[in-house]
Amino acid sequence: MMEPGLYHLLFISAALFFIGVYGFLTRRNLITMLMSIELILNSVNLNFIAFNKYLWPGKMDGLFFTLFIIAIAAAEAAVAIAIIINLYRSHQSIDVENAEELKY
Amino acid sequence: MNLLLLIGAPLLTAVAVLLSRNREQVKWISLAGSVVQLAVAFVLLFAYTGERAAGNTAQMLFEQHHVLFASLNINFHFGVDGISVAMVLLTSFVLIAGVLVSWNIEKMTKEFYFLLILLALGAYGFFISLDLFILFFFLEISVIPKYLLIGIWGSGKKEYSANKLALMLMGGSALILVGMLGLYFTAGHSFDIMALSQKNIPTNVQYIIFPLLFVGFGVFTALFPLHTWVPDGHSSAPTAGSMFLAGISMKLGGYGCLRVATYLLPEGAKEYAQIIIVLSAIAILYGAFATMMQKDLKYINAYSSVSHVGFSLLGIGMLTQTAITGALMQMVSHGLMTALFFAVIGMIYDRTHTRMVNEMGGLMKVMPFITTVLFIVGLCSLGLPGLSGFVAEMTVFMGSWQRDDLFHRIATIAAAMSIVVTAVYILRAIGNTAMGPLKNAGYLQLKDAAWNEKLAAVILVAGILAIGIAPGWLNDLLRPAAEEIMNKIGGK
Amino acid sequence: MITGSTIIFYLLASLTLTCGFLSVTTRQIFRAAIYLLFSLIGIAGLYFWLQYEFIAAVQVVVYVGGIVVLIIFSIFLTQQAGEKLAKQKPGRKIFSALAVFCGFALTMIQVYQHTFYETSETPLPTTVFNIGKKMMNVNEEGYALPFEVISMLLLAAMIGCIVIALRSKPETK
Amino acid sequence: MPNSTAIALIPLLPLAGFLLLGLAGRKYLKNSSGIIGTALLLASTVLALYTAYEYFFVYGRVNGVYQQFVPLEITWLEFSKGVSINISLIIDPISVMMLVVVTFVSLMVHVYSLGYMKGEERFPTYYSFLGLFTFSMLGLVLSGNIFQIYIFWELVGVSSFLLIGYYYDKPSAVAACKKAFIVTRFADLGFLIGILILSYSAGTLDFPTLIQRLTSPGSDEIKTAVTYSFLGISALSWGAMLVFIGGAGKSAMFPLHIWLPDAMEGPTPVSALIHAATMVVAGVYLVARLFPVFALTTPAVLEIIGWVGAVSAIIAAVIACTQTDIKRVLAYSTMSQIGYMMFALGVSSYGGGGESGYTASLFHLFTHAMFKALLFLGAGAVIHFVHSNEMKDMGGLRKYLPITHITFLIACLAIAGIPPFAGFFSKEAILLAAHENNKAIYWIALITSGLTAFYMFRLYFTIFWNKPHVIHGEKHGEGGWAMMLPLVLLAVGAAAAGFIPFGEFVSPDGKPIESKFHLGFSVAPVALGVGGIIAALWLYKKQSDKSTKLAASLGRLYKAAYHKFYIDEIYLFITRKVLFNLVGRPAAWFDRHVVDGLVNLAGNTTQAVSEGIKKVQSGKVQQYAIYFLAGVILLAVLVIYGWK
Amino acid sequence: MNEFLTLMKSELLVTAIIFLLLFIKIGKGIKNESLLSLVQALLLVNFIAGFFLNTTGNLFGDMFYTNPLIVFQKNILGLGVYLISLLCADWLKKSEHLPEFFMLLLSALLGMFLMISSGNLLIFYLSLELATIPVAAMANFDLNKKRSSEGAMKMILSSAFSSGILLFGISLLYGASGTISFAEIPAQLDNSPLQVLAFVFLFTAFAFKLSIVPFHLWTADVYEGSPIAVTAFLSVISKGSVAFIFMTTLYKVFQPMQEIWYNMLVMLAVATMVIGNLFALRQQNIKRFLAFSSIAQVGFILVGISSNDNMGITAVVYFILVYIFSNLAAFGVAAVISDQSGRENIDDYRGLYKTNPFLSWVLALALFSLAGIPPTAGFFGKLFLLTAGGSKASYWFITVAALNMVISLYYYLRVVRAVFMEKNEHPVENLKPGLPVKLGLIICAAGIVLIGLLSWIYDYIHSLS
Repeated sequence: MMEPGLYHLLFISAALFFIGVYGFLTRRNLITMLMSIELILNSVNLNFIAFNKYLWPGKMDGLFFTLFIIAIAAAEAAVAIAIIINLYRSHQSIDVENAEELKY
Repeated sequence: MNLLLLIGAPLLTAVAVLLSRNREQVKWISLAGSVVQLAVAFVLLFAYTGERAAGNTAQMLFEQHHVLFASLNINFHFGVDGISVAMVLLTSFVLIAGVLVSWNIEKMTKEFYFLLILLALGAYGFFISLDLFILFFFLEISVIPKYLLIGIWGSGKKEYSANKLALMLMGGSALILVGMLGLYFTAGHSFDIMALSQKNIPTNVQYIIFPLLFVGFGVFTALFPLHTWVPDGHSSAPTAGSMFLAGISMKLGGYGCLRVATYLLPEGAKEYAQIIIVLSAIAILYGAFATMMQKDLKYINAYSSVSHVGFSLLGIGMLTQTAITGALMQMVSHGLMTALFFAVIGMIYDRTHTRMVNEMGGLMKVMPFITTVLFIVGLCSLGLPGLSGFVAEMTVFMGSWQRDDLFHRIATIAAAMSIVVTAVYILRAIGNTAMGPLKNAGYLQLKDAAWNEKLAAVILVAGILAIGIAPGWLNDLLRPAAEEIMNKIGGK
Repeated sequence: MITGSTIIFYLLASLTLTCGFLSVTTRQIFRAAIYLLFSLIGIAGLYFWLQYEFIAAVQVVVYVGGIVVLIIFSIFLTQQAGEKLAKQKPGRKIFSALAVFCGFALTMIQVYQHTFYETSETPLPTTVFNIGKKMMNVNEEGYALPFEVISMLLLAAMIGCIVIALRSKPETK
Repeated sequence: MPNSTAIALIPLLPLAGFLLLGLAGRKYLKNSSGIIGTALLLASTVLALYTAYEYFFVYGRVNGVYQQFVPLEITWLEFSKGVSINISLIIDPISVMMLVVVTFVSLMVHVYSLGYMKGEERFPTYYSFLGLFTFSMLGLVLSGNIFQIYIFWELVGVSSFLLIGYYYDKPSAVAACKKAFIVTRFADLGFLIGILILSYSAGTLDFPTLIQRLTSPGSDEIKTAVTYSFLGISALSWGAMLVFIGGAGKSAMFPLHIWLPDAMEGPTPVSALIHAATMVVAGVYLVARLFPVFALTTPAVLEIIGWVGAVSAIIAAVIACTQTDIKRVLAYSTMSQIGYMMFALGVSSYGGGGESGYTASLFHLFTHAMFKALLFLGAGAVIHFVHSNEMKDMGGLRKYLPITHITFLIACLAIAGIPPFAGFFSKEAILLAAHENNKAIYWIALITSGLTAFYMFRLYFTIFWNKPHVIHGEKHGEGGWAMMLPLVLLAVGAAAAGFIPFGEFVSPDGKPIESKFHLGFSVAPVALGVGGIIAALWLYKKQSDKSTKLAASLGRLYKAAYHKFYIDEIYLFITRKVLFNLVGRPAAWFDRHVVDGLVNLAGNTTQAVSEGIKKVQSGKVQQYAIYFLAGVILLAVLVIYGWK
Repeated sequence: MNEFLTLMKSELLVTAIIFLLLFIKIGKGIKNESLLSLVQALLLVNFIAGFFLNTTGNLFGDMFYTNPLIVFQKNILGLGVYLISLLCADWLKKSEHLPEFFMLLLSALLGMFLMISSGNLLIFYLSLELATIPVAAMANFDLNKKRSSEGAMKMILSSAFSSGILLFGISLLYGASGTISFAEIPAQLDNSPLQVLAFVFLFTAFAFKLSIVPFHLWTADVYEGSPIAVTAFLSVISKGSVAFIFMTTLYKVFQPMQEIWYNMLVMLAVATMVIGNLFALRQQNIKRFLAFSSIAQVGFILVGISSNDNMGITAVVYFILVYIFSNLAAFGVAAVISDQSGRENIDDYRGLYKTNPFLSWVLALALFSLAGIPPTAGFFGKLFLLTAGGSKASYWFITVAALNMVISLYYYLRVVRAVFMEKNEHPVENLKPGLPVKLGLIICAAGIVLIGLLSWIYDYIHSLS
């Protein structure tokens, strides 16, 4: 085993990113899709922190980026959940496959 | 002579039409406006000939520059040579006749006249523009009024025809646009025709741009095989619409083929001349043969237009001064003739409510005036001396014959053969409608032309005769301009 | 040479990835939320491991304390806690997996082929003081503007949520 | 010097008549239009006679040679330097002679129509058309420019069309006028291309220059023209040949003659004017006008002309023997006589003593105008009387129509070539010329002359003798003075015109030629003529079945001749079956289904594609994301690996 | 401080309005009509204020950058919002959440302003989200309609997904270049594969926002589901703002990669025009129809962007100015009809001219302008885009674009045909839009007719760029 470093973190982050993407693509429940989004955002955060730590420690660009992403994630999640709940009220379902009235 | 008058007069008329209150006002304002435009056109003619007589040898007269988009070097650049003057005159003739024959339009009269005048505005602007961008602007202006005229006031499968027309014409202008931009960038950011004509555009670029421009304008002027909007469009359009369509719009294309494509890209023209000749010879003969089989009067004239306009393109493709003069004459002549033909067809249709040749017969008995005009226009179409068609076609033939290799000879002979086929279908049409026993006793009640129709017909017939009997003035107008073009191209 | 730090790293990494993976594959929605929680905690752990304590703290507070709770609430709200999640069509799964794999491979190849620029900057300690100072700075390298922007965003999001979630009378239509 | 105003007025007066009557006739001049038209033409005729007198006897001959004058020339349309259509008046022996013929016959017809067409509804229109025709014909003969001649050529064509279709509600008349126009138009196509070739070679359109350039053997024009050839025939020969085709069409030469018999659907005076005396000889005039070119530069074409004339002459004569419609008999006879004129030109040559054919041809043109117009007008009187064109409705009319009878007989004798009537002299001259130059044609001509006598007297006897006439309804006379006066005047012409010393005035180069006259030579044709008359007398004087028996014994030949050798059917086949069905219909079909189909196909394809790809927009947000991701990956791969 | 006020005047004004509304909402609240008039007045003030005190400068280090061109772009957007407030007045009056609606709308506008002015990736990302999340909430404002929620859901999820990819790209770029400042990035670009990959990720976020094929799929669904005012905002203002920043980013930040993005632009432009047109052909719902047509329009904008010079900037800004008038006029008419008769299908528009000539003419004018028919301004807009795109002299590219104009004409004419030519037994009754709506429509119509002919506008933009 190697000494953990930048590439390891990048691997984890990329893996997590694509796990999130996979979840987003395959999950039928809207809330679980939202959860996948959170995974995606977290992977990005990890990337930023890793780069900040290993490559560009002179400034804190990555760190701040991460900080703001976390805030945005919260806002986004809030709005998304509000919408999902509203959708649930009218559809009585939060299965994404059922929300396909708008098409073609 | 301020050329802006030619734009201002129709513009004012159009605005006045929009502001008028009732049908009568609309009609009289339109008529007055078109009379004014006719007057302006004549003033232009006399001013032009006067200048020329006074020894002004500039290629373009009455030039005007107004900066429009300075940063793109787009200007209102207007100016006329003999060709423009002739075309402007043609437009004003057709406009006034169109206004007159539409006198009894009941549906949405105001809109109808507004569009009609807008169409004329586009044509005037197109013919006097010396800036490609402005030229294109006016060309496009004239497309949508046609669409609406056909779609709203037309008959038969009007929506289909209107769509086809609009799309094909826009397709043509799309090609023009590309060609135009190509010119703009190769010649150092200029749309000015006069400036472009001074530039040396590399031959390989000409080879690319010329077909774009020529085919683009060719669509407007029914270049085979892109002519199929013509029969449908003409047959569905209301009378005045068909008159404008065939009388003016198709001329826009011919004018563009010459003034833009051929003049600016002589090497391209030489390269593709043979193809143009083949296509136009096909159009001439094929159009004539296809006409022979038509039963609807409007289709007859539509296909015959394809055939006749072929002469214009043939003349251009021949690239001799005489042939080009002939091509231009053919444009003017065909404009008047076909407008008149459609006017007559409209008059007949208004009365008999059919356009089918075999359902009519013996109309000479009930409407002598209309049938007389039908005879005149038919004879003009088949090239009877004394009428304009003859002069134009003969000039084309004489010009074409100056190319003395076998290819051009055969093309000329093929084109000349159409005069026989033309005789066949024209006589068939006239024979079956005007002559023969009266097919329908009900026709006995029909009235002959009303004053407005008579006036319209007389105006157009006057134009046809003016060219047919004394072609010299038109020749003097067009020939020097054609010579300028040939000087640029080089050759005979 | 295996140090404790390395072991911790790998433990955290495997926790994060495993939980993340389980979170997107389990068919029990509540479990999914819990797996997500652990995955996020794993990431927080990695931040700790990287000595970015402030971020780690924020991560725990906002994500674990905020978002995951929000999600769990919404799961309850939509009354699906006990049910198994509907199965996805296999075709969709295969395509997604394929696309995801390609994307992953592509990214990793690019990352590993890239030689990152070795910096010689002196690291700026990520103390709360430094962070706070920068956050409030309006000049060069200050983050006051983003801070304001995010506040507007949060305000807007709040308004939006209120309007949507508190719809007055659900008319039956 | 010629008086250009007077000469210009000759065609312009009828034109004025046309315009006046055409525009105002219907409403305001309903009854006086005939008088106005006739008066104008009378003035025209007087001017023409005056011009002829002045030309032939006062100023025309200089040093014993008749000169060519161009008193008026206006540039009408300039094509390029030196090549322009000039509207000009040319004065030389043939044009002056034609002026006289045209105005005189036209005047006769105008007068005659006053009686014949009386009470017609479109009386003013009729006179205006006559005016138009006369104008065009006069313009044609005065043309000093080959394109001018083409212009008037077309105009006479259209006036002929209008007059044939005068009874426009009769389907047969409509068909006939269309046919006449189209067939001649076809020939005109040849003429037009011929003009293009000749004018291109000569570099001018003016006759005098054109002829001068194309006949001087060493000229540049000839040299260049000769180098161009197509299918092994020189451009000039093609040009001359094509010009002749134009003439052949107008003059109803075989095989372009089919329109002429049908043209008889027009009013009879019109047939007399247009389809007997004037327009149909335009082809002869044209060849005569360009005679130096034919004779000096393209003798081969001239020989073809000769043969076409001869063949037309005999074929027409044979057909004429079998027809039962009197106007058709006369029409074929016209064709046959024009064939005479044509081959007379064909056997002639320019200078060197061989030019007698030329003179003879024009002489015959002159006399033929007289007697053929007379025949038609006489036939008109007969038709007017019995209201039918068919021979079977006639017979024994000599009692009822005495003046017509006598004048008709004179005309028949003239055309049969019985001395001392006009036809004898001109025909003798033609036969003599043929005898001198081409024996084969001579024999054909001789046989034709016998046939001519036979069918003319067949006509004569059937109309005026044969069975006694039964009068249906009220009895009316021969028609007033208006109809009789032209008959008498023309009869005088037909009887006396032969004594004019034609060779004095008309020859290819303007120098008078001596009229040769051999008494011995005349024996054969006159004998044949008399034989023909006797045969007709025997067969048709009394009502009998001899003629039917004879016809039966001739079998196929008779049938073929009766059906005009099926030439019409061949034409019908070519036009209907080949042109309409094999060219026109496919062209129309092709246009609607292939060309237009392609355009529609483009539209439909777009629609279909649009319909086909709608599934992409499935409404499923995850699917969208897959496309998104796939798009990103593809783009990245393309950018990283594709465009490096 | 003075500099701060002048440079950020648009942003500050908008923020002030937002807070004003917030206080009104928290306080007693006033009647919708008067509130609406107030907002309209304030927006007008905001628009007019945009013409004064335009200077160039940086704030907050290099995070905020502005210059006259950027101010002009902001003005265009401000004008668009003002027009929306006029055109949708009838619908807004009836809304229960009028203040909230405007607060969200203006937050989004604020986000766009900041986005256009952004000087580094962080502020860009934040303002992008600020411009997106409130709009997603607004999309759900037809609270009782299923479609509205569905649209909002699709929007928020898709945009979250897209911002995930964007962020991943930014993070890689950050790693590979070490900076997030727009000013510093170009120097660090060496076109290494990782940077290119990061750029592609970044690019697709723009593509998503601009609805470039194949990242466009959310567009139509969201447009159709949302209230018409939101659709109008999305299709005009939102697109316009992204187009501006997209162009700036490409020209300024990624100039070293221009070969790469030129190729991408060409390919995507063609795909976007073709697919947008093909989908628009068959649409029945007017909003969906306009959605696809706006996708096709974006294709043309890309043609202009591909030129990579001043001419391109001018053409794009000019086109968006024209586009705002044209598209808003179309949406305005659709809003009136949908609001007062509840009809949104093109077939319902048949015979409209008989009953509503004014609306019909405005609609026709708008559609002609969208199709690029003279004398409307759309003609000039399209033509300048193609001219800009033509400067690279790639004939086939321009030909494809020009031919796509023809296809687009087909479906625009379809609506015109329905309105003017076809017969309908139950046409839309005679509608009486309110005064603000009429005013809005007239402004739009005047804009459509005049902008093209008033050539100094173009020259003015050119002088700015």
